Amino acid sequence: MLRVFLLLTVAFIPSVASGADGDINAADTTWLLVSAALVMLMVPGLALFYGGMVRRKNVLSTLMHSFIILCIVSVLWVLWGYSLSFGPDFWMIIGSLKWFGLRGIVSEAAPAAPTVPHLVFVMFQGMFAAITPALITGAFAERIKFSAVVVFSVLWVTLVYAPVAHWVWGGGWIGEKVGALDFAGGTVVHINSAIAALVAAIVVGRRKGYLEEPIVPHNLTMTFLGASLLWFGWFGFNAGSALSAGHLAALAFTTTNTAAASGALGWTFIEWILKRRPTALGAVSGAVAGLVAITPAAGYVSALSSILIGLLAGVLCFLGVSLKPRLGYDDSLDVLGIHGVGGTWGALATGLFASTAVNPAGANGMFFGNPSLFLKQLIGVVATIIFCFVLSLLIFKVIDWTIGLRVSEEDEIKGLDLSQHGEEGYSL
Amino acid sequence: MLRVFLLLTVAFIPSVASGADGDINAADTTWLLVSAALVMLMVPGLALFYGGMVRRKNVLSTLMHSFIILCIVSVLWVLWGYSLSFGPDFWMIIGSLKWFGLRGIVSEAAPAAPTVPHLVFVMFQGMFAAITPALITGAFAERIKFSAVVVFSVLWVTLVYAPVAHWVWGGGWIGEKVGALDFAGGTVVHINSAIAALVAAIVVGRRKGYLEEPIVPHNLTMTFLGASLLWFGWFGFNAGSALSAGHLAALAFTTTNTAAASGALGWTFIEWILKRRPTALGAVSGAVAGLVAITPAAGYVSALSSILIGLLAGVLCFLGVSLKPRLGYDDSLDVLGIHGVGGTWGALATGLFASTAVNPAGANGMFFGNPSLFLKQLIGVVATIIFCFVLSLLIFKVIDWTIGLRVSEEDEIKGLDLSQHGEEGYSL
Amino acid sequence: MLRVFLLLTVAFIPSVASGADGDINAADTTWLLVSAALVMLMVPGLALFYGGMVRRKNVLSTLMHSFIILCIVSVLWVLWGYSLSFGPDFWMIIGSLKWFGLRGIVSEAAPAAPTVPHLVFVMFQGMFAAITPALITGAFAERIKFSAVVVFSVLWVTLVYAPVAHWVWGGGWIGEKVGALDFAGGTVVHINSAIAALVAAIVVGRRKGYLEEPIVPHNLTMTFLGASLLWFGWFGFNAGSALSAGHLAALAFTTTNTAAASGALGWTFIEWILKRRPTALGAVSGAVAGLVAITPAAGYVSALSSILIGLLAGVLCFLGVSLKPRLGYDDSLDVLGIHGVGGTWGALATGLFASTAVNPAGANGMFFGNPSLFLKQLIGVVATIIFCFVLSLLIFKVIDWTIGLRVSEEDEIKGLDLSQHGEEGYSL
Amino acid sequence: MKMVTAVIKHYKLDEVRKALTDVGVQGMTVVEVKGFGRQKGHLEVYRGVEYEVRFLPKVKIEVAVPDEKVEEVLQVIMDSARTGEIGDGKIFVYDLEEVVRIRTGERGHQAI
Amino acid sequence: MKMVTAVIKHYKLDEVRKALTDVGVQGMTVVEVKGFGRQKGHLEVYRGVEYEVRFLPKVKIEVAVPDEKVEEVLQVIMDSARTGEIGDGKIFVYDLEEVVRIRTGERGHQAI
Amino acid sequence: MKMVTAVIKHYKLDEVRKALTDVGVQGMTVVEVKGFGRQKGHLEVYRGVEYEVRFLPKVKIEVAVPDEKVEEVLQVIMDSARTGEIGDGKIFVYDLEEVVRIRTGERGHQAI
Ligand SMILES: Nc1ncnc2c1ncn2[C@@H]1O[C@H](COP(=O)(O)OP(=O)(O)O)[C@@H](O)[C@H]1O
Ligand SMILES: Nc1ncnc2c1ncn2[C@@H]1O[C@H](COP(=O)(O)OP(=O)(O)O)[C@@H](O)[C@H]1O
Ligand SMILES: Nc1ncnc2c1ncn2[C@@H]1O[C@H](COP(=O)(O)OP(=O)(O)O)[C@@H](O)[C@H]1O
Repeated sequence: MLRVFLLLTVAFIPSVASGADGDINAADTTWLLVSAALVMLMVPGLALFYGGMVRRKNVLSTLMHSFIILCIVSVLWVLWGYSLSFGPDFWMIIGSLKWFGLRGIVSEAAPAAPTVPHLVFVMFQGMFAAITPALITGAFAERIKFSAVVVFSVLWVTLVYAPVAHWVWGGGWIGEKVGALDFAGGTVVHINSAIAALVAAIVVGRRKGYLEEPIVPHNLTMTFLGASLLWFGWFGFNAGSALSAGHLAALAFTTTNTAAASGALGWTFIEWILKRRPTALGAVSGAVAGLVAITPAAGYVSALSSILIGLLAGVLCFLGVSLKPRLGYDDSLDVLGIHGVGGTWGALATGLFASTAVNPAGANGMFFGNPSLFLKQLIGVVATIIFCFVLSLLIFKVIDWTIGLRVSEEDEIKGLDLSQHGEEGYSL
Repeated sequence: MLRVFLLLTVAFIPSVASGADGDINAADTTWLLVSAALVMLMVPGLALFYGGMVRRKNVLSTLMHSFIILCIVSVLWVLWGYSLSFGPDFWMIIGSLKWFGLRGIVSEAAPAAPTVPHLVFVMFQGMFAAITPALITGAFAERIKFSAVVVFSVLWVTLVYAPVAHWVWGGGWIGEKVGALDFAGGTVVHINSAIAALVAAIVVGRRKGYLEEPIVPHNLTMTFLGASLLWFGWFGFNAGSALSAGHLAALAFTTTNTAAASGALGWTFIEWILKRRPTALGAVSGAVAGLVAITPAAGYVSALSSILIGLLAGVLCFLGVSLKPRLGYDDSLDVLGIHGVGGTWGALATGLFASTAVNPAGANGMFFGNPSLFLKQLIGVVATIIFCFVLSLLIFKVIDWTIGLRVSEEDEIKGLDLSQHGEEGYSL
Repeated sequence: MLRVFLLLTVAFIPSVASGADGDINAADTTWLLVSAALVMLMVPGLALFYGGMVRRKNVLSTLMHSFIILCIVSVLWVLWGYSLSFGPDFWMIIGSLKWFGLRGIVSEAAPAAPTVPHLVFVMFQGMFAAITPALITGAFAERIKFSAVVVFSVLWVTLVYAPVAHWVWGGGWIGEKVGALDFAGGTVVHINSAIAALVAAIVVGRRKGYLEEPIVPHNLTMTFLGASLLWFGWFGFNAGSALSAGHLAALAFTTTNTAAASGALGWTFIEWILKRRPTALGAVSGAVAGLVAITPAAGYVSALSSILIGLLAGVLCFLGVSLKPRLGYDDSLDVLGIHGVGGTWGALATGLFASTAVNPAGANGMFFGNPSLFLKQLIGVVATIIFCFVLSLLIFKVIDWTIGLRVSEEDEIKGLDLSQHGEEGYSL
Repeated sequence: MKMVTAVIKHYKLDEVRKALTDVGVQGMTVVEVKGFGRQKGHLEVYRGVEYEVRFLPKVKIEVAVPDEKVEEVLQVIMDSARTGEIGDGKIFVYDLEEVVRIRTGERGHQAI
Repeated sequence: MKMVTAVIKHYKLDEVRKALTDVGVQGMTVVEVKGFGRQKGHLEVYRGVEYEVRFLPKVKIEVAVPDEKVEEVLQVIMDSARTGEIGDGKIFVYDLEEVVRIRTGERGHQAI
Repeated sequence: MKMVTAVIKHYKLDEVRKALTDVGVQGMTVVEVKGFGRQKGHLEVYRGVEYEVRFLPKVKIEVAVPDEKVEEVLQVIMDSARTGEIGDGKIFVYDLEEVVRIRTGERGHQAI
């Protein structure tokens, strides 16, 4: 085993200094290194955002879901994930395994980001691959087996994330043929994860006691901290997606911050009006909704448009989430209500508000005289939904039939922290 | 409405690629993007710093104060805040509304920072505008109406922050005529917020039970985390204020870190001596005091001077805070004791320790043979204090007469989390 | 006193603009500024990582240990620490005091990093000097006098850290003569701190009740947050150690992330197998183990090698930690088990997996046909162990004989928060 | 008057409260407790070391009732708190000498 | 001897403690509890869904007193804990068969 | 049957539990409480202001025992919880009218 591994290692080794650094722009490299680090921080940010919303007895298991996914995907991405997503294209459907183990990724510029080292681009994209399945964990929190999460994340990133990322960004059909715009992952990250979350919620079933007894967040200060780290990290997510440090990154930074703020205000005010009290959980959820919605649009719309996109994201996601108790399933932490609603609104909003006057490399949206973009956006959204739904259903069903998805009722009552991890979050 | 908005959107849209990137330095841009993100993180950092110091029943409301202000100011800044502060000057008193909605802020360099995109400068400055009113919330924590905080932040940023920022940095009389030095906002941010805090504490009145029953911090680990994030973010605040990544940023980074450390040591040792026990709350408060004091001086003084500035900041703020119970008002979280005392000391210390040998673009202070700088600093401080006091008084009084500032006694006893937000922080 | 200080200040002042910025690369400067900030954040990250693992009654004291060390070392570094470590060399053993107070560090490039301002390098290195003694505090948590921590940190950084840093990086014998590779501080930071921790654990003695009653972590969510901040900050620690933003930084970033992930997986799986339950504390401990192990290797090995280094680090550290109860001493938070085992494994692994095909400026390891590197690594490790053991023993013994290391039994039972700081962490 | 107290499982609290309300109980007081009994605890593992945790989280409810209602309340608690597994808990009944409603100063039965 | 226990509002604790100390009470024990009674709870809203929280945070104090002091202590608690609003709480009095001071082994009145 | 309750120091809990188990006690219930008594509190300092904290963290254990075991249990608690310093705590004994095991419905001695 070790021999084989070492042989592989020798064969694949990239050399950091063999290429002249000529093409590399150190400033763009710095910005993308920082952005990759910021997106990595979003994963624990998400873990805390989710962790505060569950009951005390499940806090560690919820933190673990995101954390172990970060770990698994980080390794898997180096092995085959990056190559499948961004490797040399096959029929606009999937990348080849040529870059398995990052083989051949020597000291060269990234094909997709010619001013930065290839490895930086690999890492930046790897963080996106990690956070997407982590988002899904909100749907099955408080009742899933830890082993099922491990298996799910390997299968889902390989079979769902990698193809969709390839279609949109890696030279595949949505980006190249359809021409839909997705600046930083509205489709790939948010809609994709929301659909898988819906499937998960249906297949796994409701939490015991759902809608019968109060299931309230155990620590909203943790959720607040998580949301703040998400906002902070999202600057890397969106402005980093400019792949260079210039006017485009500046625009994406501006729209990101403005939409996050507007999203929080939208949710706060609609909740104040309809429920008489503006909640802190609402405000931070609204900020996340705004961030989700601006993601596909960040580099294509003006600051003023981002206010509108954010405000509406806050309102729409509030309504989406409020609807949940009337639908049958238990999407515990509202992945569909926030990432599904917000992501879809954002993808469509890009088709409305995008403007070549803002970014000539983009396209005009419906409000700027080009309804066709809206249609393209719709195609991208629908294709992702269908593909993701079918594949995710398959994956969750297979796991359920084999190792099982759900813990026993006794373990659910005891809490996942004790039953799955033999630990308790607090001993205050 | 939508029509009008869209027309506005079309009219105002900036184009990210229309200008040649020629003047833009990607490295400076990266540094300022990072700095803007770091300053944004200071707002949740501050929220946690404050949130840990209140009682459990008010933790969410305290977090919400800073958070909603970040959201409100982020939007307001894009609409009219930036233009008022940095737009084309009227009589050295206020900016015009020419850049309302960031109209006309196309892909050009920032006038005040010619090597970075204008939008990056807008965002960097916007974060300063957000954190300043957030600082004030420490004065009225645990008894203010949420609606009052919302109204206050809109009025105060428009009527107090924008003019003062214009005077000092935007081409106004303090910066241009008086020639006072304020590297990163000692006057604009700290003295300004402290005076408004004093006004708020007086107008709102004491918390029920203040000085009669123990009102102790409910979670100092949260305060510790908040202070740590503040220290981290302050690198962006101060070293980012160099507006480029070179020797000046390096100096500001060095003095910032050194003064923070010295401030903590100053407070720790004076407390150890006078109160027999060095507290963790004291250490982190001292670090913040050091950071406040170095803010106006960061790019003008040597590392050795920053030790002295920091140490004294720690000692002076400890004394300031210890005095509070003898004064009549209840500035709950010591905004005046830390930002007022520390900010004033820092502004004056700049007049003492500044040296053109360190930064030729600065000036010499009194200790380097130029007492006139000290005088200029004093003028800047006094002008800010008077203006801010009067305007803030007006704003708080108007709010009190109209929608009311303070919650009912029953709501105060119940806690703001339940009464204002219908939530509880923890259900452990 | 003030006079003298001011004279010093005048004499030593660096000027930020006197030198032409010609040699300085703004992008590298940005990257190193960011990296320094990231490493600074590791210290509170570590504080939280440790703080969550102690009992509630000692949480503030544990946070304070790391925090006060950050403050003390930040000042000490500016005064004499940097000069001793990196100042003009004496006999390859120690730096001179020429740069005392950063005197003479004018606006020039750093000798050791010619593309960035000297002050940035000073700050970056200063953060390493701060985190190293902070790591040690895990060994004596829950029973040490606060005054002892203060004295220890001053002595240890001066007498142990500064020489070893000089030997490895500052022009001393290990780096220059032996030619051992240590990319980002495996020896200087991790082995060094682990040995001092072992000494501390032995000299201070076991916690009351150790192995007799359960001593369980009081807040693992805090430990989770701390570990996440450590991972995030480690990008600055390792990729920043490239001292420029190019292919080498990209490689170090990649191996760092991959090894952290692999370390977590290694610990998780071995624990799952041997103890039937994978714990959250285990996963984050494994990530830290992976980060420790990759530290010396980060810029010298391939991504695939980093998977193996990380996986084994997770497994080895789990075994190391599990062994502890059978050894006599009480290294409370497993500094030796993680930084000692992981650091030694990393230093040796560098001697195995390093490859000039990856980094021509490095060397080939044993697996690439050069067993001599392994020997050099071993010499570096052993020399550090011996020196650190002897000096640390001396330091701890002297403190014990003079002011005393350990609190009274009564104070230990009451908890250090109350007895040393007169505070409580929570009043929930 | 009697004070009926019962140590029960956490997730049964809501059911018990509802059942008691249904038979006319208008007030109760709840305390978080840790119980030690026949029900075995669980293992926790920290850094490879196993700890047996014997004390399990439970809730204790306290209900003051007039003498004539004691049997009914006992029955209701038994029915609503029972799962049939070890660790269902115990009921303890004390004599109450006096009850006072602080607001009104009422005493005895009126005060319950 | 009697054990006087009272469920009162949180922010009244300090006042009650002072009042009791004034009449010579030298010790008491305090427990955080949740109360359910005539006082209505409050609504909490999480992600648009409303929950009625019926259990309100209260504190319970326990004071062991000699028989002859019971009435005085009842009066003091009533006076210091009353706000006149619903939810002021209740006092429950139990008979105490024995009191032991662990440190000295003293029993009965001496031990209180 | 009697209910023996004892307010003791936190770090004595494990010792007391073991000692009680040794004399055949099979169950107990533990509550976190704050105690106020002869043992003086401590000073806490926040931002330069000192607060005297009079309430100290303690644990209360509750053990139901048959009448004939009361003396033995008292002795065991006294021995295992004593440090000889002020603040060691107190034991209070109540009469128990009834005990019910919820799972089986057993009553009285069988239920303990
Ligand atoms: N002798 C006792 N005194 C006080 N509390 C007891 C006693 N025995 C049991 N308990 C309480 O009752 C709970 C349930 O008891 P346990 O023996 O686990 O199961 P069961 O209810 O089936 O007998 C315990 O957790 C403990 O809180
Ligand atoms: N029957 C009861 N048994 C035990 N505790 C009770 C009972 N009734 C009330 N309580 C306690 O007394 C508190 C106050 O009672 P409540 O009915 O709200 O107001 P009031 O004191 O005005 O009657 C409750 O929160 C509860 O803790
Ligand atoms: N009269 C009392 N009623 C209820 N609890 C009491 C009473 N007196 C003391 N206690 C409890 O006993 C604990 C120990 O009492 P204290 O007077 O401090 O020491 P000692 O046990 O040496 O008498 C107190 O913290 C308190 O919880």
